[in-house]
Amino acid sequence: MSELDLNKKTSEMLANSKANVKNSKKDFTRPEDELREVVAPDGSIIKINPLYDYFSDEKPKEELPRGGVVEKFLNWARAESIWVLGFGTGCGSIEIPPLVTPRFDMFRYGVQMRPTPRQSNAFIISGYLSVKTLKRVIRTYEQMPSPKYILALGSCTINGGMYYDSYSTINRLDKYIPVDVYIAGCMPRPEALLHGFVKLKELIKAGKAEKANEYARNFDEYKANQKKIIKDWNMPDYNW
Amino acid sequence: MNIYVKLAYTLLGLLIVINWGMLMGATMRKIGARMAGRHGIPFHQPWINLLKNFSTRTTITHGIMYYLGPVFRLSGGVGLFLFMPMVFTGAVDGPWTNFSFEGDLVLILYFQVFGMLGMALGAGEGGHPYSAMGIARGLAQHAAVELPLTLAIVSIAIQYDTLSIYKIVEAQQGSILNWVLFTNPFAAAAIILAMLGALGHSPFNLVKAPNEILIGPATEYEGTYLGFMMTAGAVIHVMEAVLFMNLVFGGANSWLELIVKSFLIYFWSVFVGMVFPRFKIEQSITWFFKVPFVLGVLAILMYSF
Amino acid sequence: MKSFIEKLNSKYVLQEVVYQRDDLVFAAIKKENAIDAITYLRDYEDFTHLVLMSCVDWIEDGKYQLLYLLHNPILKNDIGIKVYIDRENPEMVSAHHLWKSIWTYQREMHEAFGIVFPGSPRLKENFVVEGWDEIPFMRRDFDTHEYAEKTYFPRGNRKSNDPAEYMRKKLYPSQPVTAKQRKDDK
Amino acid sequence: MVDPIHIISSALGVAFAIGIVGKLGKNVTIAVMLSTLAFMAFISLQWFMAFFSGEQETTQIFTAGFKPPISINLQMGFNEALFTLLVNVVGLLGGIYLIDIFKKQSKNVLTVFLVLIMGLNVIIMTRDIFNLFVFMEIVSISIAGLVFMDENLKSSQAGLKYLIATSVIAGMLLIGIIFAYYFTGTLNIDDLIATNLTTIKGGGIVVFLILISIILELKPFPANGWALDVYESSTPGLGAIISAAAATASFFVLSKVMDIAGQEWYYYISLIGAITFIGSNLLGLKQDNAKRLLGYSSIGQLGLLMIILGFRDILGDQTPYVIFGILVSHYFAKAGLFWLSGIVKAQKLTDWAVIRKKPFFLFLMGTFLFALIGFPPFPSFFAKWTLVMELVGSGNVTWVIIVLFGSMLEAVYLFRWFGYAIKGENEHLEVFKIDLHKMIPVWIVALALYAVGYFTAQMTEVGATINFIPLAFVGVLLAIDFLPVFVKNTIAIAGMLLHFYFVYPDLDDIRLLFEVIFIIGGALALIAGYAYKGKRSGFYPVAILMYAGLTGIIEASTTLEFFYGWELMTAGSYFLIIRGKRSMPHGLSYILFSIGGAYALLAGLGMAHVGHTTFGMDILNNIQYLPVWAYALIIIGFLTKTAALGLHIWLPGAHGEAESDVSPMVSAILLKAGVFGLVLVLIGMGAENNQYEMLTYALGWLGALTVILGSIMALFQEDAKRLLAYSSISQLGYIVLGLAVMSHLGWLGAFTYVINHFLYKFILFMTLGAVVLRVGTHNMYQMGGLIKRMPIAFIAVLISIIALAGIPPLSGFAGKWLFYNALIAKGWYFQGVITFISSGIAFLYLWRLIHTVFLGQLKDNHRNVKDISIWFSIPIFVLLIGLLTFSFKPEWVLQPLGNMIAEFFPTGQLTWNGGTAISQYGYWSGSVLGITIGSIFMLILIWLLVSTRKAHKVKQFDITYSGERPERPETTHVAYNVFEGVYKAIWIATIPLVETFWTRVTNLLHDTAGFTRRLYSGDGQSYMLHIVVFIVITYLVIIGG
Repeated sequence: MSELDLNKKTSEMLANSKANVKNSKKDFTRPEDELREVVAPDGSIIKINPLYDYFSDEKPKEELPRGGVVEKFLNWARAESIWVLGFGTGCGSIEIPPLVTPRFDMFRYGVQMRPTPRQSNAFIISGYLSVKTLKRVIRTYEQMPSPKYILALGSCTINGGMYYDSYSTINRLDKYIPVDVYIAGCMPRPEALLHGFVKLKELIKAGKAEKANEYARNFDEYKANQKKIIKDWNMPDYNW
Repeated sequence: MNIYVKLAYTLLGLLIVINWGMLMGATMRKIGARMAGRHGIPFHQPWINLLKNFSTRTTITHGIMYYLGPVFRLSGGVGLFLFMPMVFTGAVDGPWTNFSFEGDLVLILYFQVFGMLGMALGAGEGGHPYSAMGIARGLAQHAAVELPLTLAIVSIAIQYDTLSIYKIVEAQQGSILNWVLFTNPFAAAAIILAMLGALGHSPFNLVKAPNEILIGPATEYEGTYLGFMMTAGAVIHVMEAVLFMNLVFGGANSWLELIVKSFLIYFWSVFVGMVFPRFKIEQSITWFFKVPFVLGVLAILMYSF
Repeated sequence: MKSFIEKLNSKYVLQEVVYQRDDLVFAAIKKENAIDAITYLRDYEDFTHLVLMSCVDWIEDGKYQLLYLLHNPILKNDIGIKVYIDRENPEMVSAHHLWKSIWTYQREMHEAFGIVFPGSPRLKENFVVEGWDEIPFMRRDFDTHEYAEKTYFPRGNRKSNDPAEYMRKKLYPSQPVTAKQRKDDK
Repeated sequence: MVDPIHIISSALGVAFAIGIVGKLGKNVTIAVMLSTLAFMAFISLQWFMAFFSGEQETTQIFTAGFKPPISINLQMGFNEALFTLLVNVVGLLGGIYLIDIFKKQSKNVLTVFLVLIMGLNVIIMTRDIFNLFVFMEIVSISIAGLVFMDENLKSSQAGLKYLIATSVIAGMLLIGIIFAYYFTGTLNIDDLIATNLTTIKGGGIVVFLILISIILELKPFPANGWALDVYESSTPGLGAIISAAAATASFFVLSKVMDIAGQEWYYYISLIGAITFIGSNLLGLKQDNAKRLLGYSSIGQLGLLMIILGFRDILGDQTPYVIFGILVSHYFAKAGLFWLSGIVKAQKLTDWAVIRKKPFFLFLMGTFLFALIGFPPFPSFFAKWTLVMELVGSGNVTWVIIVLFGSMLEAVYLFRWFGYAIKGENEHLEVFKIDLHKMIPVWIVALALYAVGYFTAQMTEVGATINFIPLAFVGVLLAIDFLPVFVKNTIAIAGMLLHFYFVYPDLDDIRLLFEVIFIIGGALALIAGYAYKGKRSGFYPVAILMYAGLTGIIEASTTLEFFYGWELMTAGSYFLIIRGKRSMPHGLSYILFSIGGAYALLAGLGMAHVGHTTFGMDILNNIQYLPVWAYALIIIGFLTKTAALGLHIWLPGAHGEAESDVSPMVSAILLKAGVFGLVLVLIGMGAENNQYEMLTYALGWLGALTVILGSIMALFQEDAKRLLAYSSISQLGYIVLGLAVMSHLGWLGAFTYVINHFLYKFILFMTLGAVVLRVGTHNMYQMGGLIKRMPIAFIAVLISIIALAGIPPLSGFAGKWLFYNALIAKGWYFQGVITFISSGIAFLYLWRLIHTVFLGQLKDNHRNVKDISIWFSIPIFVLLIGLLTFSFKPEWVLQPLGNMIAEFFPTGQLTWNGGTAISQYGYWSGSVLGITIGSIFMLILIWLLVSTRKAHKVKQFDITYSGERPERPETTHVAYNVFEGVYKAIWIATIPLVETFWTRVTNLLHDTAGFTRRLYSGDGQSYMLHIVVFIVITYLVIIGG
């Protein structure tokens, strides 16, 4: 990228964040996100834009399944090896630990926990989701490699549940990220969660769990919804 | 032996080792699950995992060293296999001795680091702080493990007056009482303890330290890269076990013997890991400075006079 | 306790003294004297521990009521100091120099009610919500339902049921409701 | 030929005439006086030339036409001619120097000055003891008078104390003379000698009185406070006269009168000399005033001369040579330094930093200091060499220790002073003014030092022109220092290559190997110099000086030539090291350890020489006198250069703080000089000699401990270059251990290490130096992620750390493999284990180096840095190619090396089958390893590249951060104190015992000096008391005891 392009890009970014600010009443730029200058070893001054410089800002592309027997075989493998990200977002996460106990034992279904999103392909949104957590969820979700699946655990993720009138929790998860499987209840028991996994496996094997592509396809729409409620948006549009 | 025939044997051996490594990993997890009263994963789970990892659709790269990390790791594993005589058939140039220079111990010990180096550099380029922490711990522990291990290996080298694994295995043939385990018990004890650290199970699993520093060096690796690393991990686990088998437990006369012995060796570390919680790095290092170190010194003193 | 309160009253004018329990007293002090009194209680009367600080929105009176609950670990008794401040222009003298833990309480007050504590460290940082641009959300004139409807894509046709009634109807639809049950429900 | 009496007559005449001439004006008077001094100098020179050519015989001049004892007779012989020449020259130059003071003062001062010089001439020439006394009084009074010339309280006090002290001394002398006349009836010295006073009853006391007063004139320690105050407070011009002329004359008097006493006195004179030498140099440590420091140094040098005088029977024919060398160096250097101190006008040592503002003066100061300490090519170097050779030869090892210890102390304070001058803070100091008349004398003495040095060298084997060609090249580079870097660099490289071209056909294999490392490696290192802009003033002369020394030790055919090269190299490398920004303390510790090592080497070579008539290098093969000790001393000398454990503390700072392209020179190249020395010695010791088994065993353990502690220390460094420096210590430990094994495999391993260490440490230091130039910091935690900006540097570092860690298939593995085979064959198991562990630790610190600098997070201010300079890349890549070739075809190098070593260790050779090396324990092939690992690597790489061809390239913060985002690269980069856990486990190994030991030693010396200094209270009474006590004690020891 030439320097001219870079400057243009930077000014666009700034204009965007300014536009955000114009819509709301406050300026949410944190001090650490403001433009800053550092002195290079040779004495020249380097301008740093912390919102742009450190991140790749490309948008996701659809990676369509190739279809055929190979895809079916691979889908079987994906279904039999579901690696769940260990990220409890709300009260429902208390239902996840029992799954590793002898009573429920999710390992026999090929489900296991993984500590890093880079190596997981399933993400459980467990219970209510506050706006603050949503931001982290979006980041984490986008960092997972495709194909990736979301299980929404509990009523709150469907319609807000008992928090439907809270100022800080969202009502409908699928407006912000695509959901493959809903597990209703408040709280659903671990059995219900296991059932959710089985359902997810069916979907994957049937080739219907392509929500990651849906996210890429309707990316702008999802982003608009996300940005509507996350007013201090201080990350790139897509987190690689 | 014809080089092509040898190549064919080597490839076959590699295939066996990779698959045995994965099966062994699955079995260990199964055993762990049964100890906890669970069913645990199916035996074929590692292959599925591998397949799934190779079939991710999107992938990222942090740069050239990020690429080279898994490459170093896997070639380190495969190289370790190539330089190790696997099955003792009574001939120096036998079918399962690979390209091993009769299994030069110095070569093996130094080549172990090759894979680690790749891991270290690749994880470093990933830029994740936990990767670097994991690497720092891993290398430090490796250096600590080498203390009793080297003492014991030098003792064995004095005992048989050779640095060739092939000759060490040859000398242990005949009877079970010819094993280093019985002829040089101190060295064997030191190696058996050092093995725990080398195989990296709890309490010495602070390299990956799952959920403490995410997953250590591999934190940023996904998909195909991870698949490569898992393959390499399978090979390296078997090769570590085979190294100790050759050194202490009389080597193997057939693949079956190799499988049984390496399984038991590997099981030993899993068995200990089931009972003990994770060490901190300084605890881990000082642990090797205590009993294993003394055993190693005794082993050398026993044979140097 | 009583004698102590009288002693305190002679020093600072106490209002609305309520003897809640043997070891718990609430009293209101004027805004100007409050921090002075709290400092005195901490340094001379062994009320060294800040149990909590909270705020109540008396929208009808046009006041916020701040409560500093202090604990005396030697005599094992508590005193709650209430301070009334103006709701339109909420500002209170900061007590951050007395306890570090009060920093967080004051941050919370600031975010949830918009009360300003001049000089309190990290006061303007986010506490529980990020990027909030409405009026402070714990004020009683902030309609959280309306805000949620406006913001979070509510699902229409929402119906609320009394859980006990609903389950009874669902599980035992034929069984009539008895008088005792009706009384219990009340 | 002018009669020497005219020296006196002209001086006296003019001195009286000044009263009249003075009316013609000051300038004329001064001119007359100076021309008189010139005339006097001319007479002496004329006589000196005549004596030197051997045509002239000693003549006696009888005043008043009578023969003694009736008249006073003067003698003019070779010695007298030389000493009067020295006195008159310094008188003339000092006169020129003092012109501005003379102009301010009354004309009587001129008279006094002239009388002073005349008096010195007389006390040199006279053979009459009473005449001697008279003129000594005249000299004392005129000195006191000149001291009073400086009209301040301090100098007046000093002059008074001086006057009182000298009168007391003169009184003693007079009593002695009276008794002497009473006993013998003659005042003629020759007659007195002939009388053999000591045999006469009561004669002993006479001799004692005469000698003690003359010795007291030489200001023995501690009865010398009166003289020191004069040095400190008088004007520098006068200090030069006192130190150079008066002391020289007094010394001559002692040598003349000593014959009266007979041989039993010689020992006591040496003893007094030794006490003075050690004592005053010890006190010199505590001085912070330049002139007083010079005073202590002067007195110390006189002490050394007294030692030599006491040994003149043992030294025999060599006595004049030794005395001449030391005296002349001292004379020129001390005069020059006093004069310099007058020009620079800095009292405190730290203020001498101002001299740096005029670099030429720094050069002068360096010349004088190096001449004082005894570096080649100055006369004192050759004199000290001869002195040590002769002393050891006669079995006086204790005296050698005394001489070397005192010299060591002197070096400490002189180099500390020099360090202040080179590196001290000088922003706040004003530049000094230069007067032409003050410059001329300094110039002349500096030139004279070089000339006399060359002249002295002609009397030894070093005199051969070949040893001076590199030095001449240094001179040329010094002369063209004003040219830009490009030109000088080209000339320097061309000179070195040319030298190599001429030299290499004559060298045997070992020497050729080291010559290639030194000279070709040095030329490669110089290529990086093209990256520098401007003049780079002073770099090329010193760099070439170091290389001159290095090639000198290679080409040396005698031990003297070897030592000559060794000292040149030390001096050159000291100047190179001290060029770094913060390298002053490290430069000091480097030069002190080097000098200490050089003295050990000197003593060892002296012991080696015993029983041999020549100085050929082959005397090392057959040491007859205490061979174990001699070898041990020589080895210690070399170990200071290889930075073995205990002697290593100079290295990290010196290498770490040196300039970017100097670090590879001093690490990859310079350290090999010590290795070369060790190789020579160990060859000399022979493979099958059981006598030295203990020595090699100790050496082996020393090497092993150096290996492990070097790497542990490297683990905890935050500074990239210090890390590499500690790594060098560790690597040199391997080499020492390998050599100590004394077997074919061990030596092959050691030589492999020599080549390897040269290759990869050169690359690493060069690359890191270039990186440091770009990023402006040494601290690793301030770098990071540079792989994105500096791929070339990264590749270089990656390959060389793989080699350094000994990971197959690169060449480090070859060294390790040979090494363990050798150690196990030798039965050194624990050493083997230690070195193995250390290579594990090496991998730790190397990973840290590459990770914290090149991987991880790129820092904001390094976003736009460029890759390393092309001029740095050229040598790096040349050597990288070398490294890879050596890795994949080790047999190309190892086979010839093996053949070479087989000459000394014929058994246990490594056998070769094509590319496969076979030892008794196993076999291995570099090319097969390379092909195997390379092909697997490429296969897997291609597979991965194909399968991830669509990978998305992300940026530095696109990492999984537990749902958050990193805030800054600094807080995301794991770099500071990475091995904290390891430290908690092995902190016990990092206690700096060695450093503590050396600190304690220096503190002890300093405390002793500080305690002794209380003697010098500053008041005249206590100084008189010192004199009395000194006399009493000496009397009790010599006569009463």
